[in-house]
This record gives sequence, C-alpha cells and structure tokens, in this order.
Amino acid sequence: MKLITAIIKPHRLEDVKEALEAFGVSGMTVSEASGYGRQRGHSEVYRGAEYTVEFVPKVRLEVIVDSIDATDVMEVILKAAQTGRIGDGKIWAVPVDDVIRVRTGEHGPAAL
Amino acid sequence: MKLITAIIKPHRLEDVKEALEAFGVSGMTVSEASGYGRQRGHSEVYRGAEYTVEFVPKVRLEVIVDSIDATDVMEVILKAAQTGRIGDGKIWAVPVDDVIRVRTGEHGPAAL
Amino acid sequence: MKLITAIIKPHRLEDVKEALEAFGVSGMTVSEASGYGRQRGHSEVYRGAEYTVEFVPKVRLEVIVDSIDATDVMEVILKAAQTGRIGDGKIWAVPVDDVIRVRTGEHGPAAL
Amino acid sequence: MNHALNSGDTAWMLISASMVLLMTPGLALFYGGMVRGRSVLNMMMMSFGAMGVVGIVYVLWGYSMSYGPRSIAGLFANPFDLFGLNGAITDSAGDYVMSGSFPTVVNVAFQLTFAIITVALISGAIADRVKFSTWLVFSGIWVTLAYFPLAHQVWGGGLLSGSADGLAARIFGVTGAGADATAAVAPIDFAGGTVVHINAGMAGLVLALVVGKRLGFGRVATRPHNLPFVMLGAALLWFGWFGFNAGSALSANGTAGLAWVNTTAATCAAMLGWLLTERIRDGHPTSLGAASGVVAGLVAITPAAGALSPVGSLVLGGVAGALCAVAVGLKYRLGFDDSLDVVGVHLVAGLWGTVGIGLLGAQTGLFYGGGVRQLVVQIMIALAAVLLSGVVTTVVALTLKAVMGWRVDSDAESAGIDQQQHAEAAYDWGNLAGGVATAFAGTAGKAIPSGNPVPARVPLTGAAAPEDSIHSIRTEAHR
Amino acid sequence: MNHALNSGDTAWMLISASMVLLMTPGLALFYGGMVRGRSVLNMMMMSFGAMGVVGIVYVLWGYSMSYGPRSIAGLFANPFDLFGLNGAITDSAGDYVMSGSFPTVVNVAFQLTFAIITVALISGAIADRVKFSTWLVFSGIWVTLAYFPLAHQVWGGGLLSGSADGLAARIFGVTGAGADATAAVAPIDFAGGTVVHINAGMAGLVLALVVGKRLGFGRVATRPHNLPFVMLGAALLWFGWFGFNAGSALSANGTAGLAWVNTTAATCAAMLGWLLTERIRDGHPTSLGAASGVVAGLVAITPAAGALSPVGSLVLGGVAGALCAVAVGLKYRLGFDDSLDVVGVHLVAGLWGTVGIGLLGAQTGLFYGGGVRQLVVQIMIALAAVLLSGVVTTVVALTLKAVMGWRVDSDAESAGIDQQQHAEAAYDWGNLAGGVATAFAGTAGKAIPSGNPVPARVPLTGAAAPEDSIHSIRTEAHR
Amino acid sequence: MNHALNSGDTAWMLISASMVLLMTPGLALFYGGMVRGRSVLNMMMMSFGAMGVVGIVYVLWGYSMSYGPRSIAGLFANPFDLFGLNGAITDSAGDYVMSGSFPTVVNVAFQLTFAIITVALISGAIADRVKFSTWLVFSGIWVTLAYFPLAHQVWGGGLLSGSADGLAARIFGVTGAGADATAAVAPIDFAGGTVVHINAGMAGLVLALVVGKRLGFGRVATRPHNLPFVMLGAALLWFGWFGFNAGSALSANGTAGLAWVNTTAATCAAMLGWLLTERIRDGHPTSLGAASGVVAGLVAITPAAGALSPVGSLVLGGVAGALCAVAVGLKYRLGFDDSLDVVGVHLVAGLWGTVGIGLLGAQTGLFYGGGVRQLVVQIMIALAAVLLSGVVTTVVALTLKAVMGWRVDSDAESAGIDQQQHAEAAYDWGNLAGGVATAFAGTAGKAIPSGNPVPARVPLTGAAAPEDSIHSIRTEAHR
Ligand SMILES: Nc1ncnc2c1ncn2[C@@H]1O[C@H](COP(=O)(O)OP(=O)(O)O)[C@@H](O)[C@H]1O
Ligand SMILES: Nc1ncnc2c1ncn2[C@@H]1O[C@H](COP(=O)(O)OP(=O)(O)O)[C@@H](O)[C@H]1O
Ligand SMILES: Nc1ncnc2c1ncn2[C@@H]1O[C@H](COP(=O)(O)OP(=O)(O)O)[C@@H](O)[C@H]1O
Repeated sequence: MKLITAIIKPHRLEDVKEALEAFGVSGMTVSEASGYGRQRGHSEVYRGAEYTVEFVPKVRLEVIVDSIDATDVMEVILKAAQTGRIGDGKIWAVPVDDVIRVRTGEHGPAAL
Repeated sequence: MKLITAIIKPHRLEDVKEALEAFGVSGMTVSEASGYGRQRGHSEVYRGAEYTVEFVPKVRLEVIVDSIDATDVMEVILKAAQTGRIGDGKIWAVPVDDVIRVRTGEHGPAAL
Repeated sequence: MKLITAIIKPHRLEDVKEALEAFGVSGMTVSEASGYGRQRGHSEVYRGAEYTVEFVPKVRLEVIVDSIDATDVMEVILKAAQTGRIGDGKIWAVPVDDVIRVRTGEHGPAAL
Repeated sequence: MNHALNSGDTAWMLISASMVLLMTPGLALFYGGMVRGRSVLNMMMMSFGAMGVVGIVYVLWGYSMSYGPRSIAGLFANPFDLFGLNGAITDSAGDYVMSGSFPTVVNVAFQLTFAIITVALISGAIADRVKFSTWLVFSGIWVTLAYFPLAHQVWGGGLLSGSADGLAARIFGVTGAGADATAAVAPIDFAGGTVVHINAGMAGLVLALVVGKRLGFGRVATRPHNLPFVMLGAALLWFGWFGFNAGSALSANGTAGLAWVNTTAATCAAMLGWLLTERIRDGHPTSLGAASGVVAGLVAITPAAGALSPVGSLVLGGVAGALCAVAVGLKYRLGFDDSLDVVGVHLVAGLWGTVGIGLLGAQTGLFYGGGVRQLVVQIMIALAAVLLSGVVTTVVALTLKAVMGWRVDSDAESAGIDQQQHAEAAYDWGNLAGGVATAFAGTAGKAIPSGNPVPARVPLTGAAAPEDSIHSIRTEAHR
Repeated sequence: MNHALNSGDTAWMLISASMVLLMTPGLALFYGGMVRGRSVLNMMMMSFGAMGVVGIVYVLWGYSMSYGPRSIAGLFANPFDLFGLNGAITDSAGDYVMSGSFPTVVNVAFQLTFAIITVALISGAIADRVKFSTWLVFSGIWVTLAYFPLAHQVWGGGLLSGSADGLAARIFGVTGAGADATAAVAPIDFAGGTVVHINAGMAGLVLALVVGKRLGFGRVATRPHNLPFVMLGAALLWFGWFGFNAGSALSANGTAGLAWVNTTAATCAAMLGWLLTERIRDGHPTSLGAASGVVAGLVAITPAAGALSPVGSLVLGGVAGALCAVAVGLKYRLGFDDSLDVVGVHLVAGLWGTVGIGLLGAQTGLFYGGGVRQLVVQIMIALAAVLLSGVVTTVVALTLKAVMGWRVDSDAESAGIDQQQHAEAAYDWGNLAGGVATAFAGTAGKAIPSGNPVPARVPLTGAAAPEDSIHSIRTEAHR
Repeated sequence: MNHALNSGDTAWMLISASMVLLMTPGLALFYGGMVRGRSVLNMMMMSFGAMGVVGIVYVLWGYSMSYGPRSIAGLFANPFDLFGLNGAITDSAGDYVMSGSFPTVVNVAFQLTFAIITVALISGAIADRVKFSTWLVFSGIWVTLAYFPLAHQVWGGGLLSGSADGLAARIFGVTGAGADATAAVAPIDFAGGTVVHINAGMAGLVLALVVGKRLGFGRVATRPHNLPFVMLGAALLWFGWFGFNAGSALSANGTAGLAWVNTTAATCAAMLGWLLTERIRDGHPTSLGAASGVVAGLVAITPAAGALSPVGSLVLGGVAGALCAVAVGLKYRLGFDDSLDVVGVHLVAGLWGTVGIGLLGAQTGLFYGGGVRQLVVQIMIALAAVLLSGVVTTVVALTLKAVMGWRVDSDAESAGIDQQQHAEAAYDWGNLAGGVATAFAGTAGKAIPSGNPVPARVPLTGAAAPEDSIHSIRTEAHR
C-alpha cells in the first residue's frame, strides 16, 4: 500500500475531495499546514511597523491506497488541485507496510 | 525503524498515551486533523441557511519505534483507541531510514 | 527521494528555514504539533482547580529532498534547531517513491 | 400621595435601569468565557433566554406580584391587580402614576431588570448540560414562585421588610404609631443581598444537586476558554452594578453617591483579597481570580451599600474576596458540580454581606457600637431567604425533572451542547482546526419544493471558488 | 421661546446621546461577528468610518439641514444657516440656545448619533466586498441626500411631520388654528422607524443590488466567525437603544419610562418569537436567532415606543420576531446578497413597526378602536420613506459605481478583504494556523534612507530568540 | 457655602463617574488586544490591578491629598485631613457635604475614576515583561506622588491652577480682588490634558527607559493578537470619555453639551486624520489606525473640550490624528520600547491638546485673536506637568528597580508572561493548537491531606470519557 500526501491550496480541497470520491476513495485525512516556496507571502502594517507573513496557508491531504491505485490517485489529485498558478503544491507517495482499521482491527487493503 | 501514524478520535488520546507509556514508549508527537470517511459530519443552521460540516475532528499521533516493536505498538494503540463505533480511525506503519535526536545528535534507536 | 520530517521547537523555525535556504532547499511545509516526551509541560490553576498541560507546542517541518542530499539536509536542520536543552525534538527520513509538482505535473527531483 | 416629578431622579432611575439591564449580557460573557468553547453559546443563551422570559412575565404579572396593592399574608402581592401593568402606568385621568419622585413606570423598568439578572445568575450552576427548553420553563416558574414573593417580602412591605407587620417588628417591636409604625430594628437589604444573591445562590445549589454533575466532573479539564471575555463580563457587571446599588437609593442624591463609593471600595478590596488568597495558596494571582473577586465584592456590598462607611466597605469587601476564594474550592470536596460557583460567590458573599451589615453597619453594626439587634435581624432575613429559595427551588426543580427532564443526553453533552441544542458553533477561525469544513446546504424551511432552483443547491461547477474557503455541497449522495 | 434649563432632562439627553453613540460600535461587533474572520475588520471599519465621516458632516451642515430654521419646501432645511453649528450653540448674548428644556447643543449631540448609526446600519448589506474609500464617500453623500432630508421631513417639521403644511394635514385636515395648527392625525415616528430603519433598510436593498453578490453567494459556507461577538453586539445595541427610544421622549419623564418598558417588552417578545420560529422550522433555537430577534424587536418598537401599551408592545415585538425570522431566508430565493439581512431585519421590522402603530396604537390604533385614519397615515409615511430612500440611494450608488467603483477585485475578495484593504489580520493566535508566521520588517515611511541603521533591519544574528515566537527578517534577498 | 442639591447635576455626575470607571476595563481591552495572545491577561491585569490599588488608596488618602482643605505650598493637600473620607461625606449634623450643586461624595466617585485610569494608561509602555507585584506597588506609590499632587496643583487650587497664588497669576497678574482674585489668564485643563495624559505619557516614557526593551524588540513580530478587542476597547473608551469630558462640566448644562459635541468632533476628525496619514504613508488605512486615531482625538480634546468651538475641535482633532500617527513610529528610530505607544499617543496628543488651546481657544486662542498670553500659560502648565511627572516617575521607577526588580526573567518572558505570572492561558479553543492538552489535577490548597479522596485525584478508570475532551490525570509517576 501507499500513503499519498498532497499539499494543496485550501480552496481546492473541496474539488479534490469530490474527485477522490468519484474515483472511489472512501476516506481521507486532512490537516492544516503552512507552505514556504516560490509563492511569496504578504506584508502587514501595524502602527507604522511592517511585518512580513512568509508562510502561506495550505492544506495537507493524506490518503492511503492500494499500491496499484497509487499512480491513478496521484493523477486524480493533480487534476483536481491544479490551477496553474505558483503555489499549487506537491503530491508524493510513500510505501506503507501495513494499515489497520481501528474499529474492526482489519489489516491491509480491507482496512481502507 | 518504523513510523507508526494513528488517526484516532480525540477523546481516546489520553488512553492511547497512557497505554503507550505503559508499554514503554517514551515520546510521541500529536497534531490535529480532520477526517472524512464513513462517519458523517453534522449540519448547522444560521438565519435559516443550512451548512454542512463534513469533516470530523481527529487527532493524528505519530510515534517512531524500533522495527521489532512496530506490530506490538500498533496493537497497543488499536486496543486503547477502539470504541467499536464508526470513525475510530486508522493506524499505519511506514519504514524509516534513520532518526536523529536533535538535542544530542544521536542516531537510530538510541535517539528515541 | 526522501521525506525529511523534523519536530522542532517553534522558535527555531526561523533559523532552520534560513539554514535550509542557504543550503539550497527552496521549499518546505510546516505545521503545528504537540509533543510528549522528556520535556514536561506545566500546570495552571483556575479558581483553585489545578490543570496540567502535558503536551508542549512543537513545529513539524517536512521537506522532500533528493536521496543524495538527505543526510546533509538532516545535518543542516540538526545544527540550526539544536539548543542543547531537553525537548529539542527529532528528525527522521522516510523513502519516497515519487513526487509531483501540482502546478506543472513534473515528476521526481524536477518537482522540488 | 402623588409627588411632583423630579426629573433628576427620573433620569437617574432611567439610566440605572438601563445599566442593570446591561448586567445580564455582562453576566453572559462572564459565564460564557468560563465554560469551554463548545458550550459558550448555550451558556450565553441561558442569560438571554432568561431576559426574554422574565421580561415578559414581569410585564404581565411580576410587578403586580412584587409591588401590587394587595399583599397576601405578607408573602406576595396579588398578581392580577396590576396585570399587564394595567393601572400601574397612568391613572384614570391619564396622568402618570408616581412612585415617590419618579413615575411608577420607571420603577417597573428598574425592578424588572433585577428579576432578570437574578434568574440569569442561577444558570452558572448548571453549565454545559441542561436542555434549553427546560431552562426557559424554569425561568418563568422560578421567578414567579421564588423571586416575586421574596421581592415583595423584603422590598414590597411584606414579611421580611421593616413594616409593622413584618417579622422584624415582631421580634424587636415597632417605633411610631398607626400608619407610620415601622420595625424598631428594620432589616437592611439595600439592593438585593437576600432577594437577588442569596436567592440565586441557593437556587444554584439546589439545581446543581438535582441536575447532577457534568460528565467527567473533577477529572476532565474544563478550564475557561476565553478569559478576556470573563474580564470584560466582570467589567460590564461592575459598571451595571452602579445602577444596581446606587440606583437603589431611588434618587440622585448623597445616598446614591455613598452607595457608589462603597460599591467601588468593596470591589477593589475584594479583588485584591481574592488575588492575595490565590498568591498565598496557589502561588499566582490570576485574572480569573481578579474577575471573580470583583463579583464577590459587588455581591457582598449589595445589601450594605447605603449602610456602611467607605472604610467599612473596604473591610467588608476584603473579607468577601478572601472568603469566596476559599469557598469556590469546596465543591470539589463536597462533590457537587456548581459549575461556575454560583454558591461559592453569590450565596457565600450574599450571606456575608447581609450578615456583615450587623457587624459593620455605620450606625447599627456590632463593631460600631450598635449592639446585636441589627445582627439578629440580618441573620433572620438571610435564613428566611435561604429557606424560601431552597424549598421553592427544590419543588420546582424536581417537578421539572419529572415532567421535562433537565439533562441533554450524554452523547450530546460530550460532543458539545452548542451543537446539540443550538446547531451552531461559537467560533469559526476559518481554518480546519476542530475539523470544521462547512458547506452551504440550502435555505430554511422544509417546505421548499425540492425542484425549486435555490441557487445553493446547484452543484459546484468548474467556476473558480474563492481562496481559503473550505466549502462543499451536500449532494444527494450524502443524504 | 427659550425655556429654563431643566438639569434632569439635560442629564438624560446627555447620557442618551452617549448611549446611542455606543450603538454604532455595538453594531460593528454585531455585524463583525457575523462575517468570516478574514473580513471582520473591514466590516467593523465600515461602522467606524461612518462615525468619522458623519460626525464631521453633521457638525458642518447636518444639523442645519435637519433642524435649521429655513425649510426648503418641507424637504430639507437650509444647510448654511447653522453651518458649523454657528448660531446653534450660543446666542449673541453668549447664552446657550435652548431646545425645549435643554440646550440645543445637547440636541445636536443626540441627533448626531442617530445620523451615524443609520449610515452604519446599511453596511451590513454589502459585507466582504466593497472598497473602503467608496464606502466613506458614500457615507458622506448618502447622509446628506437621504438622511438629513428625511429627518427634516419627519422630525424637523417637514412634509411627513404633523405640521399643518405636512402631507398628513393635507389628508385628514388640521386641528387648532394659526400657528398652533397641526395635523388632525399626526404621523407617529417616535424614534426613527422611518428616518432610521426604513431608510437604512431600503438603502441596503438598493446597495446589495447595485454592488452585486459576493463570490460564491449561496454556495460557499459563510457562517458567522464569532457568535459571542454577535451577542455582545446585540446587547450593546439593546443598552444603547434605551437612549434611542426613551431618549426620544426628549425629557426624563413618564413617557421616557413608558418607552423604556415598551422597548424591553417588545424586545423580549421578539427574541422568543424568533427562537420559536426557528424551533418549529429548523428544529433548533439558535444564539444568532436570539441576537437577531433582539434587534428585530428593537427596530419594530422604535417608531411605536411612546404610542403603545406594554401589552401592545409584547404583541408588536412577538410578531416582529417571527416575521423577520421568516424574512431573512428570502434573499436566497430572490437571489440578492443582502449579506447580513439589513432588509430582512431593518426594512421589514421598520415597516411593521411603523404600520403596526396604526393597528396597536394605544389611543389611535385600529385594534384599539381608533379607526383606520392613523393606519393610513402610517402607511403613507412608510411608503414615502421607502420611496425617498430608494430613489436617492439608487442615484448615489450608481453614480459611485461609475466614478469610483464599489468592488474590490475578486482575487482580493477571495483572499480576504481585511488583508487587501487594511493590510491587517484580525486575529493572531500565536500559532501557525492559517499559515501565519510573521516578521518585523521595518518602520513606516518609505522615506527612511536605506542605510539608516533601524534596528529592525539588522539581520538576526545568533542571539537566542524568544521561545514560541515565529519570526523572520525580510532580508534583501527576499525582495 | 453648601448649595442646594440639584438632582439633575447629581444624576449626571453619578453616571459620568460610572462611565469613567468603565474606561479602565475598556483600556484593558484596547491594550490587551494589541499584545500577543500569550500576554493579554497580564496586560489586562495591569489595568485591573490599578483599579484595585488606586480605588483603595483614593478612599484612604487620595481625595484628601487632591482636594483636602489644607494645601501644602500649593503642591498637594494634607492627606490626613479627610483620611478615609472622614468628614468628606457628611457633616456633623449628618447632612451630606456639598460640592457645588451635588454631594461631595459624588465628586469623590467622579475624581477617583480619573486617578485609576491615569495609572492604567501607563501600563501600555511596559507590556509583556514586568512583574505584577512590582506593578501593583508602583501603582500605589506613583498615584500618591505624581497624580494626587498634580490633580491638586491643576484642579485643587494649587500652583498650576488659576488661583491667585498660582504660577499663572504670578506671570500675568490677577483680576478681581481679595478672596475673589484669580489669575488674569487662567490655565485651561478642562478634563485632564496635563493631570491625566501628559502625566501618564511622561511616566510611560520613563518606565519604558527604566524597564528596558522586550526581548527581540524591533526584530521579532509582535503584531496585535485581537484587533476587534482593540476596536471594542476604543469604543468603550469613547463612550466613557463622555463622562470624562462632558462630566468635567460638573453640571448637566450647556457646557457639558458643548464638551460632548467637541469630544465627538475632535475624535471623528482624529480618526480620519490618522487613517489618511496611513493611507498616504503605508498605502492602507488600518483598523488599528482607526482605533488609535479615536484615542488620539479623545486625548487631544480632553483639556480643550469646553474651550473650543466644534469647528475648532475638528481642527484640533484632525491635527492630533495625523501627529500621533507619525509619532508612534518614532520609538523604533529612537530605540525605546514604549510597547503600546503611551508616549506617541498620550504624551504627544496631551501636549498638543493643552498647547492647542492657546491657538484654537474660542475666546483666548492666538488664531482667534486672543493673543499669546493663553498660549504662554498653556505651555507653562504643560512643561510643569512634564517635569513633575518625569522627575517623580524616575525616582519611583529606579527605587523599585533596586528594591523589587521590574522584569520577569527572560525565559518567562519568552514562554509568555500570562503563564509565568498568572499560571493561566487566555484562550483554549478546545483543540491541540499551541500544544494545549489539559487535565484536572486536584484542588487548591497544599494543605489537603494526600490520603484525602478528592475525586479529582482518583486515576481515570475504564469509564467512558467524553468525546472531544483531551484530558489526563497527573499520576504520581509524573511528579
Ligand atoms: N521540497 C519541498 N518539500 C516539502 N514541501 C514543499 C517543498 N517545496 C514546496 N513545498 C510545498 O509546496 C508548496 C508550493 O510550492 P511553491 O514553491 O510555492 O510553488 P510551486 O510548487 O507551484 O512551484 C509550498 O508552499 C510548500 O508547502
Ligand atoms: N484511505 C484513508 N486514508 C487516510 N485516512 C483515512 C482513510 N480512510 C479513513 N481515514 C481516516 O480514518 C477516519 C475514520 O474513518 P471512517 O471511514 O469514518 O470510519 P472507520 O474507519 O471506522 O470505518 C477518517 O475520519 C479519516 O480520518
Ligand atoms: N518516539 C517518538 N516518536 C515521535 N516523536 C517523538 C518521539 N519521541 C519524542 N518525540 C518528539 O520529540 C519531542 C522532544 O522529545 P523529548 O523527549 O521531550 O526531548 P529530547 O528529544 O530532547 O530527549 C517530543 O516533544 C515529541 O514531539
């Protein structure tokens, strides 16, 4: 199995979620993140003092999939997340030894 | 070594932490996450407009362990986190190449 | 490629970011985390009731790098994050199968 | 009996009424900041709900039961005499009826606000766990059976007043004769130590026992979610309390000024008294302690505001702060879940203030050479209030338990009462924290024909969605 | 014509003015809590900006246009007669000019606050999307062309007043003769149902249409980010509204007291009316509903506060709460983005309150045997206000659209208007949530020579940085 | 000399006192919102602590030192004459002592609130880094040595007043003769430009220098954590300031009304002045700028509220806004850490307002043809206040530095002063953000015998814990 992690723009989450659902992925875990990269932040001014905000809000999406689906799932996320503008993010895949569903104790692909 | 990641219900964190401690795990890292899966969210109504909250609060727990302990640690988490109700979450294991303790620079199992 | 994850003290983030930049790393993703370990929390008192805060704020930093840079990058983070005091955190490396840049669809090292 | 209207007094009573009304939302913040973020709305709604219910009830029969012309055995006045304020506002000639130097309708305004806050105070004892509907019904019944009668007894010329028919007159006799006869030693409750604070404090105690503990009481952390709100709430209470105490002079005069200064003196001393206690006991003076000390001082000086010297008020307040700081810890030992310390603050400081007049009263206090008679009378009214409130609240609370039930179910309590009772979340910081990702899912009213092209129900197309917004559409598949 | 100064009335008007002024920041919280966290500052700034602009304009020509000595065809008064309040404060002898029993300058204070809040109310209709500069300009123009004229017409002796030259006099004739002649059936707008609420509500409707919908309207979730703020805002509004309504008696007397009690009765009933509607329709009574019901009740009773009995006020308020609870859902069906329901609350309750007097008025209402004449007059002034406000706002809004433009660009709207218009973030919880990591990057003023050793520009050296602080230095490389 | 009581004036002074008291919690919010989330409680506690200490001190010797019957060389009055307000409230006959048209005890109330806020204002200069205990001691000493004397000198008939013994009389002579003699050109400080704002501003400057900079000053980002609080705080200040300025007329009359209108005019102009400066310099008008502009305008008009025309007030305010907007940036160049700009706002606007009277005063200002004499006198009192405050504060601050120390240790400052000084966290959003996971760990009081079965100490058994709650028990193993 593979763990696919995607760092995406927050407003793309909804589309990505729907695309994954349409593809047949039934669960995923998301969390907040802040990204640093080519996409720059902005600056704010308080009583004449200027502050820079260098990290940009991102969403991290994690989804465990069967190894044979990994490439397809990455492709699905890529399409749904892409806006073509700087800061669209990254998707990566990592090998997973095993996964368990806590409720039932099932292992492997059956746990997804 | 292995990185065990568990997505659990927030109110199970305390028990999981204690079970891990009892087992001999001395450190862990947790963070907030939001889960999407069989467990549905809820809806809220503001001035007659209904909003759905589809993501459910979860806690992500990460713990690095020696490879030989991995299965046992997953078992410990499983037991402590299980309520038997939908949305109990997932546990997965990923191979780790190396780990360093920042304070001392120690590598491998000694760094845990 | 490798995914380097570092759990560090929040106030070291700036230095770590600069050190990575200086080394040539151009992007990274950070998020909040709470750590449990040798470093203890503190307690608070409200109307005579004492509460313990056992988890300590940490920052999780994730950076994908080419496999040959992995050890060096870990070293860079180690140096910048180290204060020598308990709770400095951990750094670990995990093998990555593939990475994609969402904006362009590029794969592998070119995506970084 | 109709005096001439004094516009200065009238202005002062109008603004005092307004200030006391503001106290209840102040209390909502004070209490709301102390609970967890997932139950702040319910906590605040208990105060707002009390405003709604008591406001209506007061206009209908509350004023009549408290200050109506016919007393029923000194216990309460006939609720129908001035029902709907009929006859209380204008006389047959169309002129405004007067209460002393200002129109009676202004007195209605002023007194109404006291009834509201008294009920709202109780809610702190039963945070996080009761049905909003039961609370609303309780508000209406309790104010009728416990508050109006006690207001009548203490302030409306009833049993606990200084009237010649009252208990005090029966103990120490009367002075004056005929219609002018009053108790030789009149009970003193300047602004509501018995009627408001002992009354609410006892009701809180009874409700905490009847309703039962929160899940995880004494085990799970329930620290305040927003202490700046608690401090702001305490500040609004302090501000409004000038209307409460100085307004209770019922005139813009020296007594009102003295009540103002005494209120501040006691409050300042109580704040420092509480902080000092914490510093000694726990090692740190806290902001929750400062806010709590403020309230403890305000409560204690309430019955005494016109009867003490400023230095006496400093003493009364300082003791109140320390006393309540100690008292709030008791619930963990005694094992009842008076969640926000209505007992530890309002009952304890209310008793102390009421009884303290017998010790520190500028003319009649024991320490000021006034002997023990005032003390005896003060203890008497305090106990009477404890008794009345205790009995009435027990009956009402148990009846409601049987008829409607008090508690939300434990799943709802665990998940957060705001969501369960009000289908709302107090805060949305625009991020995923707490797993909050929301979507517009249609407009209100199940009656909308499902084919109706409400824009919201149109699935999201390729149109660019705004940055940062986590949104989704509830499609049919999700239902 | 100069009466003696009544210090009680003067005190009451001074505090009433202060309380009404506080309503606008209260509104800023009420509105600010309802929008998303990334646009709360802009929302609040619309209220503060209105305070700044209208406050200045009122002193310069506002008072003169509303209450100046020379009426231009009953439409508005000459703005130059009392320009800069010249001649309005002291007479040639240096004595304070009087308005009834208090100095005119106190009346200026009181009236000024009404002009401010009326403008601020409108801003709720166009949340999250308009340029701050356009809003400021609009405030100044709209108050001049819509508010001052209507205030003059209704309260300043103009066309919609009870004066012998007014429309009401033309319909049902006059009573009295000569200088004492007034309309036989005088229109009643005690405290601003037409001038304030219908006026602002119509303006909100027109602006919502001219400015257009927010991105994602009806599709993307835009739930309130801070409901305790909304409740606190509603509470401050309620408090201030006592100045608004009871202050409109222009004297500390029985009428003021009646207005106070009526205000509270209607508000309590409206709160429960709204909650009941929600309970039936949506299944849950919400805190946003309670806060909204409070405002709906306050709006409805505004024109009627001196004209109803308390029981009549309960009815007026209860209906207002239910009516507005239903009305706020309409925008999704009709498809206009009146973001915070200025129409559903202020226009609807303003109309209901104004017209309701014709039904429930204690002397002249249809249900109280007063016949239909009052009702006709009330409908007449309501429609006149709708018309005036609708036409003027349309012209002003379209002109500004052409000249300055209303909308921020869509990228800015998506990213959050606070950042784009004000270069600020409302909250910083000291964590990374929302990706916020900040660094001091220098002081204001591009004029600082770049070689200037401003400490901030010195790159961070090895010096230990504080715990917890996420900071960074904008080095040259980043620029 | 005892006048008849005027109930209207008394009502106005009572409410003014209440409003000024509310200003200090308003300031606590204004300041508290500006600091980081981990030091908001400490910031607010400095204001609350000042209330506690100064409230007590004022009752004991503050009033006597300011307004007591015996002046010591025009510098301060004997603190023992009216110690504990003995003799200040009632005379030997038991009648209330009068101050003009209202009871002296009401004046005590009013004046007390000024002393409190002046001390609280100073705290903004030393945010995030000082020991709470040192602050409390400082409050008591500073108010005694700097505030009461200056209040006496300016308002109590002392050296800087218009009395025949004052400095102004020595410069330009007296008018009148004998007991009626007063300075020909009397200094004007209507409501506290010197006594309150210059005094607090200078003290802030000195303290910022003595206490030293925060860790990371000018390098680490310290942006405001809650701007809506800042705006709400500014609004409460504005509201309370009506009591401050219009209340300083000491009567509900035309002057109070003029002060009200001038206060609003100046504040509106200052807000826009500040925003315009930001727009030009930084590109964006900010909400922090609006709130700051409000305060700058209020400060500037304070000494002048009764002496200017409304149009003059617009000018004074507009200049104040722009001036302070520029001044707040100076600290980064000059390198002192006046954290929340007590100098940039209160000292600068206080000086401008005090001196500006000499230019814009309606009768005596230079621009209004009054010549330079008023200007000279105004500069004189401004400088005297700067001097007195500077010297006294330096001595007090250095003494306390030596005796108690000002700073918390740098680890504590880094980790957050709320946790270190108060053992509290301001907010708990119920999630893990900031690493906050809490557990109930027992009740207060180390004296509990450890065998005592306090429920809280029973380890968590298998019992189902509530959903969502992150809890834990401090077991012995953890200690
Ligand atoms: N090497 C990396 N490791 C981990 N995350 C990265 C890395 N580089 C970029 N990211 C993440 O991807 C996001 C987008 O990267 P950025 O360089 O801004 O734009 P783009 O990917 O379009 O070139 C960053 O905000 C960061 O969260
Ligand atoms: N394929 C997946 N990848 C990653 N996380 C998942 C996946 N499926 C489920 N999860 C996580 O596990 C949680 C529980 O899953 P859910 O389907 O609701 O219940 P259950 O696991 O009991 O069947 C989800 O909320 C989500 O956080
Ligand atoms: N086994 C582990 N797996 C994952 N994270 C860990 C582990 N042990 C420690 N950590 C993380 O590292 C942080 C520092 O660990 P701690 O034991 O407190 O100090 P140190 O690493 O200096 O000995 C912890 O707060 C936690 O976030």
